[in-house]
Amino acid sequence: TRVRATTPFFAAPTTGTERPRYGLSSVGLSYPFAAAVAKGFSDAAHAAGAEAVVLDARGDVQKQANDIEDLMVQRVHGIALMPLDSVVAQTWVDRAARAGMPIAAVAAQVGDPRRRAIRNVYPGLSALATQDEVEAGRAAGRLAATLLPADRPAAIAIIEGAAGFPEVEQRARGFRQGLDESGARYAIVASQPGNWTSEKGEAACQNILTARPGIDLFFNEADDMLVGCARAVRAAQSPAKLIGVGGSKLAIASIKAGAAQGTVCFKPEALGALAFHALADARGGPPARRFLTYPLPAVTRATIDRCVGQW
Amino acid sequence: MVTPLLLAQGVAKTFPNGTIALHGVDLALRAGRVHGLLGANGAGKSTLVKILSGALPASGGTVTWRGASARWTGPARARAAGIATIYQHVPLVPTLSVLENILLDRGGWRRDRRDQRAEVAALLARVGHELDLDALVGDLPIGARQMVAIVQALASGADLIVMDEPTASLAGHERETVYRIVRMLAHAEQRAILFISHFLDEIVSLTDEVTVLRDGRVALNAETATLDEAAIAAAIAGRSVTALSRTADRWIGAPALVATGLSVPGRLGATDITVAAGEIVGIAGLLGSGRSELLHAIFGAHPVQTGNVQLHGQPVGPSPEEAVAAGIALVPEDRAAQGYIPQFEIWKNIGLPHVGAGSWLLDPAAERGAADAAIARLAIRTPDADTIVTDLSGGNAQKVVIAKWLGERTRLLLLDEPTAGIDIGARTDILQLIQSFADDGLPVLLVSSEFSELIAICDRILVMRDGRIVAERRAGDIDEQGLILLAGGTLPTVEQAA
Amino acid sequence: MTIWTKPASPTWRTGLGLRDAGVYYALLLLLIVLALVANAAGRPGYLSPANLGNILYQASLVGIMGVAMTVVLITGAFDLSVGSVAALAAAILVGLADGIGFVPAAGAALATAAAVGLLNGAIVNFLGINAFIVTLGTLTAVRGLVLVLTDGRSLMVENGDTLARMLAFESSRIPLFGALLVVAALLAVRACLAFIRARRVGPAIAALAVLLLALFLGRDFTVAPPVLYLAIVTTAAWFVLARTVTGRRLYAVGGNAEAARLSGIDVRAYKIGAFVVSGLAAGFAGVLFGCRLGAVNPTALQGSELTVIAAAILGGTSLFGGAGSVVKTVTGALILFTLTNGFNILNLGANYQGMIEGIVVIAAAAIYTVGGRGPRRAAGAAL
Amino acid sequence: MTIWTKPASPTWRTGLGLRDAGVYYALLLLLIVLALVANAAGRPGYLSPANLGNILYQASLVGIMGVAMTVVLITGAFDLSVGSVAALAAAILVGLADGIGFVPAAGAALATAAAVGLLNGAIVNFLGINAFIVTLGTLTAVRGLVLVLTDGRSLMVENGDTLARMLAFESSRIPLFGALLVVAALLAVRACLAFIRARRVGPAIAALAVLLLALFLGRDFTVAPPVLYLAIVTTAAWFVLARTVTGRRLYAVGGNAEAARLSGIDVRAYKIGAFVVSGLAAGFAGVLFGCRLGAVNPTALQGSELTVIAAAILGGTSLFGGAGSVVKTVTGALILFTLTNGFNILNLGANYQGMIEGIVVIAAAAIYTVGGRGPRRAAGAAL
Ligand SMILES: Nc1ncnc2c1ncn2[C@@H]1O[C@H](COP(=O)(O)OP(=O)(O)OP(=O)(O)O)[C@@H](O)[C@H]1O
Ligand SMILES: Nc1ncnc2c1ncn2[C@@H]1O[C@H](COP(=O)(O)OP(=O)(O)OP(=O)(O)O)[C@@H](O)[C@H]1O
Ligand SMILES: [Mg+2]
Ligand SMILES: [Mg+2]
Repeated sequence: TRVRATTPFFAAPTTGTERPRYGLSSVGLSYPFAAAVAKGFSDAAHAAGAEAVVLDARGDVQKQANDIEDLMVQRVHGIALMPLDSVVAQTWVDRAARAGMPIAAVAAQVGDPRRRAIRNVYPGLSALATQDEVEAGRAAGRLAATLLPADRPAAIAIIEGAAGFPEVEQRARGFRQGLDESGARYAIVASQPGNWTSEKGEAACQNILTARPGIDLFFNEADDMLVGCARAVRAAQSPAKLIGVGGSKLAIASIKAGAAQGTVCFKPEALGALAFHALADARGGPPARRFLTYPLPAVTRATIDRCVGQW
Repeated sequence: MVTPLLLAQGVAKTFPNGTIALHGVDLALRAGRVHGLLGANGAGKSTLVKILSGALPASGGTVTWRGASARWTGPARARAAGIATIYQHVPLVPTLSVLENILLDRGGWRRDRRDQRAEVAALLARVGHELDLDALVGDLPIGARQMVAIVQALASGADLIVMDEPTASLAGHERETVYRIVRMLAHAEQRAILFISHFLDEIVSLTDEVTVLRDGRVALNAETATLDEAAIAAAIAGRSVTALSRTADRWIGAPALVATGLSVPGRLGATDITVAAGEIVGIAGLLGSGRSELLHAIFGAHPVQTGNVQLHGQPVGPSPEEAVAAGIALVPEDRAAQGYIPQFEIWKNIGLPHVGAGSWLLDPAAERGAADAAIARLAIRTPDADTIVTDLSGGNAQKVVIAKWLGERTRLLLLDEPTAGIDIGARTDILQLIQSFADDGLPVLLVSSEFSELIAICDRILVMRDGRIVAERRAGDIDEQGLILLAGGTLPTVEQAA
Repeated sequence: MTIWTKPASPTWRTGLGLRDAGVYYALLLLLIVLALVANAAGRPGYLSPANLGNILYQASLVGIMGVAMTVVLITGAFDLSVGSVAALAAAILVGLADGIGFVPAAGAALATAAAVGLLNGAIVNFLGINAFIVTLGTLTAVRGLVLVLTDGRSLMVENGDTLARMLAFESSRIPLFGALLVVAALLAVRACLAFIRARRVGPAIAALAVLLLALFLGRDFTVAPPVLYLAIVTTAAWFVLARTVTGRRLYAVGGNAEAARLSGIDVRAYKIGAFVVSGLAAGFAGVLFGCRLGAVNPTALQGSELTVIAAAILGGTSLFGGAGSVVKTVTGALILFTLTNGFNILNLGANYQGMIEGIVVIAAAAIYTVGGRGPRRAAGAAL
Repeated sequence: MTIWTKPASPTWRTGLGLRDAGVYYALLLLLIVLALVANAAGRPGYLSPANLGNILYQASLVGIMGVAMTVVLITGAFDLSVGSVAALAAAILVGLADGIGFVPAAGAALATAAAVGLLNGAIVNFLGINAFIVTLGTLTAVRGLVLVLTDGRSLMVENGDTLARMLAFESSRIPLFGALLVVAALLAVRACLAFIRARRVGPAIAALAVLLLALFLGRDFTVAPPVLYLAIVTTAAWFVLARTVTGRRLYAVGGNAEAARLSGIDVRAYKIGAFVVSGLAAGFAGVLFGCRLGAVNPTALQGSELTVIAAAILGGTSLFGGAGSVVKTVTGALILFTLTNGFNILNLGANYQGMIEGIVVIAAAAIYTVGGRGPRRAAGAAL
């Protein structure tokens, strides 16, 4: 007679007839975005009668490597990988592929983003479910172009994420492309890190406004920094416009309140679900489509209802 | 006469804070002789020792070693040349075992050589002292640590061994061991010894030659045989020192301290003790006999202790806070570890037990005033009350620890080796001070390994052995030898050898 | 009769020497260098009142936690859990504010934070476990608690009224001109006394500095409330440490716990008290953080403990207890935030910021450790 | 004759007592609890050789850095920069491997890492700046250097041959059965000697444990190379610390620097040496990290310094110097990684992991601080 654990901590206990188990290696469940991806993944698994094993890398590549190892040892039915680092993740995918373990990437691509186009899915991956970061930047850029003064070249500041993340460069690149496509006249007069957090975003905007009081627009590479930056802009009584990326609840509230002008709407829960379904299908044979994504609308106060904050 | 092994000429030292510790001192040490170095607290003895052993650079003068000029660039050089030093503030590594501390200056590459262990064990056997070689030095009481330092110097095989107050925190039995070691080294092995002490009887019986320092200058240098204790004392103090004499029939009041059933598991057997107002009760005993434990238990300083303490009829709870609030004062034996706050100035250290008695606000002016008064009263040698205690000489730091408790609120004085490391002049002053406190009606409990002190000023003497009080005598009814025998020691051999 | 050759007036010298005042010089030097570089780069606004106010504002949370950390370090302990505790307080505030209103929620947050401090202190002092490992444990456990409470998502205050009160608590503007004049006047009085009694000119210089600052910043200068709170917390802590019996005992406990115990001080109570103060300060920082946005995310203030400890140590606080000054800790925090502010102003590439920051931190510490060799002064004696 | 109650044969007891062996018991207890829970939850594979091998593998980098950190802590210092230094070494390895080949690149990486350690040591010991602030500075500066070198992007090795050699260095499988038997035999010899000489049964138990382990893991048990490297590094460090005069001097330098100086030990050389060792170990961990992935990201190993220090302190190393054992540090690291591995195996809700981890860490430390009151043994004397 085996004692069954009934502790509420544990995800649904397995029964004699094993439900299929799917693993998700998350970058860190204390990041709301990643937590939402995990929620989408788990919900989809539950709906399909499967069990989701969600591991938390806590922002540490080393720990993520360990997590993937642990998942492979457990012989789950498939691994969804939310890679902390696209380049580093290649080895994991190779290893999983060699072991015949279906593996899908979610929320970030696998392979050097400088060399590999996002739609060119890394060989060995069952699927890649992600938003295109450059595309997101581009959507923000196109939105920004509509907010800039028409009569003169605009001064723009970029609030970057923490140094060392590929999104930093991708979103900025896309942003410039979007502006250029729209024919905007602008100069990027400052790009400073806001380390993805609201308090650093606020500080960076405050400081930039001191040095350049005439900034017309702040592009925040993430919504947490957007809400921080909005405070700085209001405190300095600056007319600068504010744009973010992500579509977080807080940012949506800010935009509704008129404190910020717009953001690009991400749907992390959808990504999680996409990844799960791709894995579930992978057992049936090679998938028809390996690149899975969803449209990335840039929303403003007028169109904010199209974006439901998922994180 | 043979050429000196070590010759110091005009050695001078000025500290960065402006203190001039040595003004130009000459010293000659010869093989096979014990050279005594004396002086009041702060006279510069330890500073000279540190210069000779390379621990401090001199600011002037020359040192010649075996006829060649020697300017040590560090302690390693002096050690390698053959000078071993026992420093006053016993520097040992608390996290290493006794054996490893003894072997600390050894080279080679194997750490756990059995021949070295055997060598140390043989050495201990030769000098007739027992030490648990595997005990952790940090767990030892100060007396045992002092012995470790002595054995360390002994094991180094050096030609000159410098001992800075080796007996200050030792009791009778261990002192005997030290004397035996010194004689063996000097007379049997023809080494040179520089021996610093404030105990004139030791100096007279042990040394061949003495140098007395006063204010950083040599005040006296002569063959010991030509001197007596009074002459040396006069040279040290710069005045004649009156010997302590027993005041017959002092007034003694009603019982003030009544402690019953005091015990600390494994360390102090159930003990009752009573001290009357105005009474000075001495406690004699050997190293580790539990004297310090008893004082700590009265002070409530043991986390696990049982028993009751009453002071003037009022029960005192078992914690230092309550003890201090009730007016109990404890001068602990290990001044560096238990007595003062090293980062504090003199005035803050002296004020520490008293601040908070009146108001929650500090009154630095009053504290400084009290400190200045204490500095004057105990003749603490210091530029001013703002000096950090660790910049003081050993004896003066001890005086600061005593000064902490000389306030008006003190209603019971517990003194654990209060005169350790204190010079002859100041010792007399302090003992007289203690007497005057008792004359004012204060009950005093005095632990001292210097039994002559006990006999001189106590009314009653308790003898402890193995954590129990084994005997009680009126001070007038017993002499030093009797006390030593009661405490379980052997009679001193000093006089016979001299 | 004495042989002591005393320097003419030692307190005069040491009070302004590199060892005692080095961290202030380091901050000044940094400000001057950044101002010059900013000027050369065509960004003249660097030394503007508004920017100085910004630096103070940005440093305020770390400063508040740093003040309490200094107290903990003075007693010879260590508190790594402050970042997590602050996040917990913020989560409790934000989570409860809608239900029970701002003030009760803030009270609950502070009480919880103080309770964590008490727990830390009790474990360290009653079980005798190393403070590093205990507070590393609570750092992890409390962050875990935040995750459980927030379920990994950002929480936000929905009720508009409550939100408005929270924002007012944190984001209104407070004019400072009058207050600065008052402070200058008070300092001037103290300076006279200090000069007459002990020939110390330190206070006089402080008074003059505040006065000049007031005049420079001008009548219209305003700051955000956290700056004021930081000033109040610092002044209170300074007063307790330097002027009260409690302060003296805190230093004694850290300087030599056994000697303090045998002087009749309840060593454990003071050590535990320091942890409670640290918890409370972290809780207050968390409340301020929660009020900023009316929201909190589970990673809030992660890693801030290292910045807080760095500020304290940059301010010359000893890791081994018995020494430290809260004013210098705040100066240490200002050095760190002046630097990032300077990077932003100069628009220095993000990749280079880390390298320069590391070097400047070491250089700042070098100014007073290397420059300050010489006679020492005792713990807590300096302003 | 005495009333001091001494235990009959103290070395017998203390060698296995909670104070001396507590951390091993803590690990055992944790393993047993996790195995029971895993079994109850229907995940019987927990105690499988493969999973145990995984735990060892996962703990190896932290273990290697922890061994060196223990040396630094023993000398009374502190090194926060190890995570950054490891990342720098990895970046140099990956950056250069394509150009100059694996071995020269690894050499360059190690040399750079050792140089950073030397720099740390020199600044701490010659300028006299607090090790905490210095290594916090280099933590920041070296991470900045990594960002500059990688331009904020991930680097990877392109050349297939080089990559294969790197992978072989890190990821081949090494059979361990024979080696374990040899170790057991050696330990058995030592155990006999120890028992005869000093009636110590500790080594005998160790020998038995290794033998049982070998039998349990079976003939086919293999481990990844880092586990072997960890074993070698630990054994070497243990030997130096426990069996050589260098080790005694390291303990002396940290236990009482003044006593060490007065005994003629070149205190600075040993303190600086410890930093160099720490740099080297971090560099080696970085090389393994780089080989493991054939790539490096600029944020690699960020924050690992706290885990490393936690492992050392969990293993009973003193923050104040003079005491510590590398074997216990590795055990501390194993506790930490056993825990996260257990969470993964049990699929414990991520939100609860932090809370449980924090509590377990404190509880593990409590086992030997609370349970182990009594006579202590000298530093480095225990296995
Ligand atoms: N590190 C230091 N800095 C400043 N002054 C010092 C320092 N060490 C000692 N002194 C001063 O130098 C003088 C001589 O001190 P020293 O320790 O040599 O005296 P001593 O003769 O050994 O006294 P004691 O008998 O009390 O041990 C004293 O006035 C003391 O205050
Ligand atoms: N030589 C020694 N070696 C080891 N332990 C000792 C030694 N001397 C004393 N102890 C320990 O010290 C404790 C009791 O000593 P205590 O300090 O109370 O005695 P004391 O008579 O005051 O001796 P001391 O002269 O050292 O102060 C006991 O725990 C005993 O084990
Ligand atoms: Mg002396
Ligand atoms: Mg004693």
